[in-house]
Amino acid sequence: MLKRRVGITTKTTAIIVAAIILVVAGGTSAYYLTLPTKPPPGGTVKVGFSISLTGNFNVEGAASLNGMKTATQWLNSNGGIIVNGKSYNMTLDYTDDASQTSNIVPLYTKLVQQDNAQFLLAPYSSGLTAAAAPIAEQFGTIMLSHGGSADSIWRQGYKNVFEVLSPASTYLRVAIDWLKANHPSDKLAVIYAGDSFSTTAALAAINYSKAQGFQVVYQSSYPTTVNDVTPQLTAAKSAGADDLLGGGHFNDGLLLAKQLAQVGWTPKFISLLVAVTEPTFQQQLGTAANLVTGPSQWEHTVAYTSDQAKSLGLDWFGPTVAQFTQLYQQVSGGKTPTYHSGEAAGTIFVLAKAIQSANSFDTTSVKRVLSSLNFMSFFGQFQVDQTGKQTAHSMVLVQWQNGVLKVVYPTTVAETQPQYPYGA
Amino acid sequence: MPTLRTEAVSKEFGGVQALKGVTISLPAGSTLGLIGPNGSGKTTLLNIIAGLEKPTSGAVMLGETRIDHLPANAIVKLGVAKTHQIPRPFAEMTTRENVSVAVMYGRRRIKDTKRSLNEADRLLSLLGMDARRDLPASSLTVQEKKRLELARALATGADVILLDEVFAGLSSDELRDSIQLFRKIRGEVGFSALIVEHVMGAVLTLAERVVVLEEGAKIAEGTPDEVVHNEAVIRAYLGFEENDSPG
Amino acid sequence: MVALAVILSDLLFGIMLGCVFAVVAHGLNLIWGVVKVVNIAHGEFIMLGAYGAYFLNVFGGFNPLLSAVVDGALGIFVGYAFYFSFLHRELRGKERITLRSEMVTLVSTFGLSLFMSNLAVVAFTGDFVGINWSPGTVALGFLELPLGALYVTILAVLIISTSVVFLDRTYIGNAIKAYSQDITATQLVGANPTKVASLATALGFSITMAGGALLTVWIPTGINPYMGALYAPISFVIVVLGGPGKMLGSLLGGLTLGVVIDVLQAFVPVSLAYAVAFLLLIPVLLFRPEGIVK
Amino acid sequence: MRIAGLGVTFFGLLALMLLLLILPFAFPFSTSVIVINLLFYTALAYSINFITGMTGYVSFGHVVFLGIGAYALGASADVYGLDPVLGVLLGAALGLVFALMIGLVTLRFRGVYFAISTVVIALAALNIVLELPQLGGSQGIILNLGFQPYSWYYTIWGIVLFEMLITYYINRGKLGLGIRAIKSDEDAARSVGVNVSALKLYLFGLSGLFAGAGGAVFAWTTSGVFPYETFSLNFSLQMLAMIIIGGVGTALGPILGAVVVYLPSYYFLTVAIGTQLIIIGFAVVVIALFIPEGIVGTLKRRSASLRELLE
Repeated sequence: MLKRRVGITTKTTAIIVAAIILVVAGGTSAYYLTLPTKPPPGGTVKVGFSISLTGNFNVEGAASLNGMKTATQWLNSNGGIIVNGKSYNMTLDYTDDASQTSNIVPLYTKLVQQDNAQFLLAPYSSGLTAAAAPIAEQFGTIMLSHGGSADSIWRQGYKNVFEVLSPASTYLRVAIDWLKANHPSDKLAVIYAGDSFSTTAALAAINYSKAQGFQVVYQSSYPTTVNDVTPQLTAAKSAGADDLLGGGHFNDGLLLAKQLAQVGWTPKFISLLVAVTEPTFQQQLGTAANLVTGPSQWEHTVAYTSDQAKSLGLDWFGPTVAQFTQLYQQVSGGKTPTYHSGEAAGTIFVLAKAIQSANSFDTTSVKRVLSSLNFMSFFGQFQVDQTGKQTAHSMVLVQWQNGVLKVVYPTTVAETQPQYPYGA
Repeated sequence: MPTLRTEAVSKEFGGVQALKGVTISLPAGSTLGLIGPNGSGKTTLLNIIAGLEKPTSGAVMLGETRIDHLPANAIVKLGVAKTHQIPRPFAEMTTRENVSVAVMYGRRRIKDTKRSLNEADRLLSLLGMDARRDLPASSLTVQEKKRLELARALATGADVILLDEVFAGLSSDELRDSIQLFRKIRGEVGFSALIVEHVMGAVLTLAERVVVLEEGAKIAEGTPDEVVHNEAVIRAYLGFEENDSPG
Repeated sequence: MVALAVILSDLLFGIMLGCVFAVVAHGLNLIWGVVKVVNIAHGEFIMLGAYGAYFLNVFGGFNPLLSAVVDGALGIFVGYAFYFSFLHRELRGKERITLRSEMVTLVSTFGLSLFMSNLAVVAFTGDFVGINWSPGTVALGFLELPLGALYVTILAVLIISTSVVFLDRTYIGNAIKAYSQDITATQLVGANPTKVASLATALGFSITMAGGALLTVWIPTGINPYMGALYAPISFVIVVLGGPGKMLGSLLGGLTLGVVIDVLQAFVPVSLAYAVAFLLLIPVLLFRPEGIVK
Repeated sequence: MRIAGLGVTFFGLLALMLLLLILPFAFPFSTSVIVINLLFYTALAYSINFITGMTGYVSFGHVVFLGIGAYALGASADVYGLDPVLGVLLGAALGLVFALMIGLVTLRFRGVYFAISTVVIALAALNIVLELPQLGGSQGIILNLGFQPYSWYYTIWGIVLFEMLITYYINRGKLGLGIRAIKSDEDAARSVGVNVSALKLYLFGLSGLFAGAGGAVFAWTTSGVFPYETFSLNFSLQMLAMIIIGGVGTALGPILGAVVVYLPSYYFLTVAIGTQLIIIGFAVVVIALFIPEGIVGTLKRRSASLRELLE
């Protein structure tokens, strides 16, 4: 109806014009979007990755990026990577990924195809790492993970993906080990945030503690959107729990510690994921933070040294902890490195060490080296199993003691003894 | 063309008895007037017949079919259509599109767009609205919108049409024209009509029989002449005038 | 087997949580009930109130109860600004709110919510922050109840009952009530509809932002740019449960939600307790569309 | 008027889709994968357009269907090793089934009440999935279906093409007229015989179907399903923003909206600025308050000749 006669020629012309415009616009934008950047100048090795600078993981992402920048800067100003007697500088090629999995495929494809990145680092978090892994696999590019610790990534049979940090499932082991040695009859409550990482860590802790003969009298998770755990704490208290394990990310640890006071429960021992290592944890909690413990991948106070490496018969690579911490403060504008910074920086050194040991940039050679590499850096020991999963890096247990964060376990790297009970 | 009947229809709104066992009958091809003061339950009864509300008790029959449990659109498909007291055109659509919705979705189920638009045009010219057909319905005057309501009701192919105050608010000249138009349409498109008004003028002229409601109950029924001389009716309307002074 | 003590304590905590929810939802209730539009960005104004309390604490040493007063005063200005930039165009000269105006407000405040929460990330960073204020606990038999939350509970009841008295007993309150029933009736009682509607909006925002400040007592660490994403839906459910415009409905809806969430947790995982609480809305809308209050 | 024949825009869109057909062969993968994402968002925009664009029922919780589709593919590929293309079909089917079930209840609510009921359903869905160990609970499902740009591309291309054709089909005929009547005045539509409830359910079902299919593609391309990310209300908000900016209810609006929302967002990532959602939010406010018909709707209203072209 109302087909106001548009002359057939007008119509055809319009279609042709529209089609031409579309082709030109599409072609131009495709040309610009796919324009390969200059090939890397001789003497550098290009490492590509995306990092969460906005969205959910922006805090962790920013800390990780600073760690990588620090590591790269140290590497480049201390002789670079030596291959065939020639020194190569490392350059970082990165973009934001807004913490969204949907951005990962285009960004990593671009890193490989357009930017010609020779090596890849995984994005932060397990979900984003899982999305990036098939691209590393497809293009045969090595990808090192610094912030994706879900064990199931390493069950997928990827040949090019290696893990530098400890898997999530091992986080709370160090606390349970200490309890086993000192207070084996304590009853445990495990309360944890319902996100992927925290759940993996907490469920593994529950299994491990049961295997160690502990009684877990209460366990419960809660959605991360919820900011109230009083019902769980009350239930754990009335179930007769002595010790509290669990938490999640920074906010969760803080929440648990704060609401303990609200429900009037004083556990004897508290070990919380992630949050405890942040200086703001102590600032916000004050005395309530005293004697709270937590696992850490790494701390700037941890005592990994070249002597220790030597005593284990391992190579040492990279800066000392003090050197790293100092340079990090310069790079980040005065911040103290968190373990996110540590693991990201550690990843850079693993890559550099592997290339140097392989004496080649060839993926196959570097991959072969990575599979058998066993060395120590300021971040600790590195060794992976045949699936690419980290096995040698051990967690440490830290505790706030009178306003200072101390590494308390295992004894080899501990600064001091843990204090027990909490609230004493 | 079946007879439309309500059988002892009652309706309660949160404790208020809006209709108390009202029984009316609209034989095929006839015109029934339904009058009563404001709040007497006329519109409620109309809404119940049209399926917009469900009766608390009682039944609505179309021939041998009970229709009071059916949704409004199903009742339209059985041939009963209603105009709205306050016109509700589809404001973003043209007048002709408004009518063709009714053509396509009404009883006749004409699927072809061209045929439905032709039918819409035919009805609009019957109502003297040719010049308005490509205007958006929102731009019509109130009287034109009322005609559009009627056009849509006719377009559904209904043989029972429920007219809710279509003659209200007209000047005496306009009223005369409207009554003429109505008769003309009746001549071309046969249908039975239930005319609801609270002013009596048009109803008394057009209806063969009149039912009077007061406070939800039927107080009188008969020819227009009988009704205007009924004592109860006079009392109801006098009381109404004292309280409410109609315009 | 769940211990009775746990259930009892969950019940008490649920009541306190319910009062916190109620005060957070009350501002939305007022605007929804009177002006008949829904502010999808409600959660972002709660967030604004919470950050207000946070900064007042950091820079002025205020505790959240004091900050609630300051936030409430600020909320008046924010509310007027909101009314004249978002609602006035739609409401001016209207006799009743059309579905179209309702939808325009829905969509524009949806945009506002995106805008505000993401601007907040830039302004405040995405870090979770909290206010370090803890007045201690009070022993109640075998239970210990947090004093801070008790104060908030009392304040919540006070704010809501004050608004009931205000609407019932004052001239301007009556004008607001008249507006909520029939816009033209406002003129009959001699009040300017725009003045009445903008005042109601301003009061609603004042309560919302004060509620945001009070909320920080309950969630000691949860101030962050995206916090509205939880408290806005909770507020919507509460207002629908209680019935928009029924002032005591906020309290009743809030208590229902708080008690359901906390007591259910004694039996099912927390996530499911929240799921049940959210889905409560559906049967209420189906069978009691006017809310659970008569 | 809209009962008109197929216009220039229809053939333009068709030409565009045909051109896109050869794109993966003409450009490197790095281009295809951007277009895959763009088409993914386009598919979401068309999907929500069926219900929100056409009837005015604002489905704030639309992400629930995306989540259902994503989990359909994730679980079926993870547990039964189902081919991902079948997973997409399964996602579409489950999206449809859930949309019909949810719609049967929620489509009774009007205006704001509908919008809010969809939000609470989406939130409840997330909270329920967190407690379903069969779906990986809070840990989600990690998949390894490989890097399959061609399969991804043509699957999502096919979904978008379907959506465009169905949108045109609906807008052109009797259905479109009835739906416009519903959007304009639901009760009046009922009183001229439009089977309002059935039509709304039909549209909601369609939109659930395509959102489910889109969600399945999302799980496929990102090699995993994670509850918080999959059920993130941000997806609902992005879909809504796209059709509001592009123009609700039209056939051209959703793709236009997807292009102007997605491409800048992607571009902003590579220059590392976190402002895209602020700008989108601002644009939605301005459009809702001043040009509620969006880009396409406004152009149509402003100019009769454009109106003809944009049909």
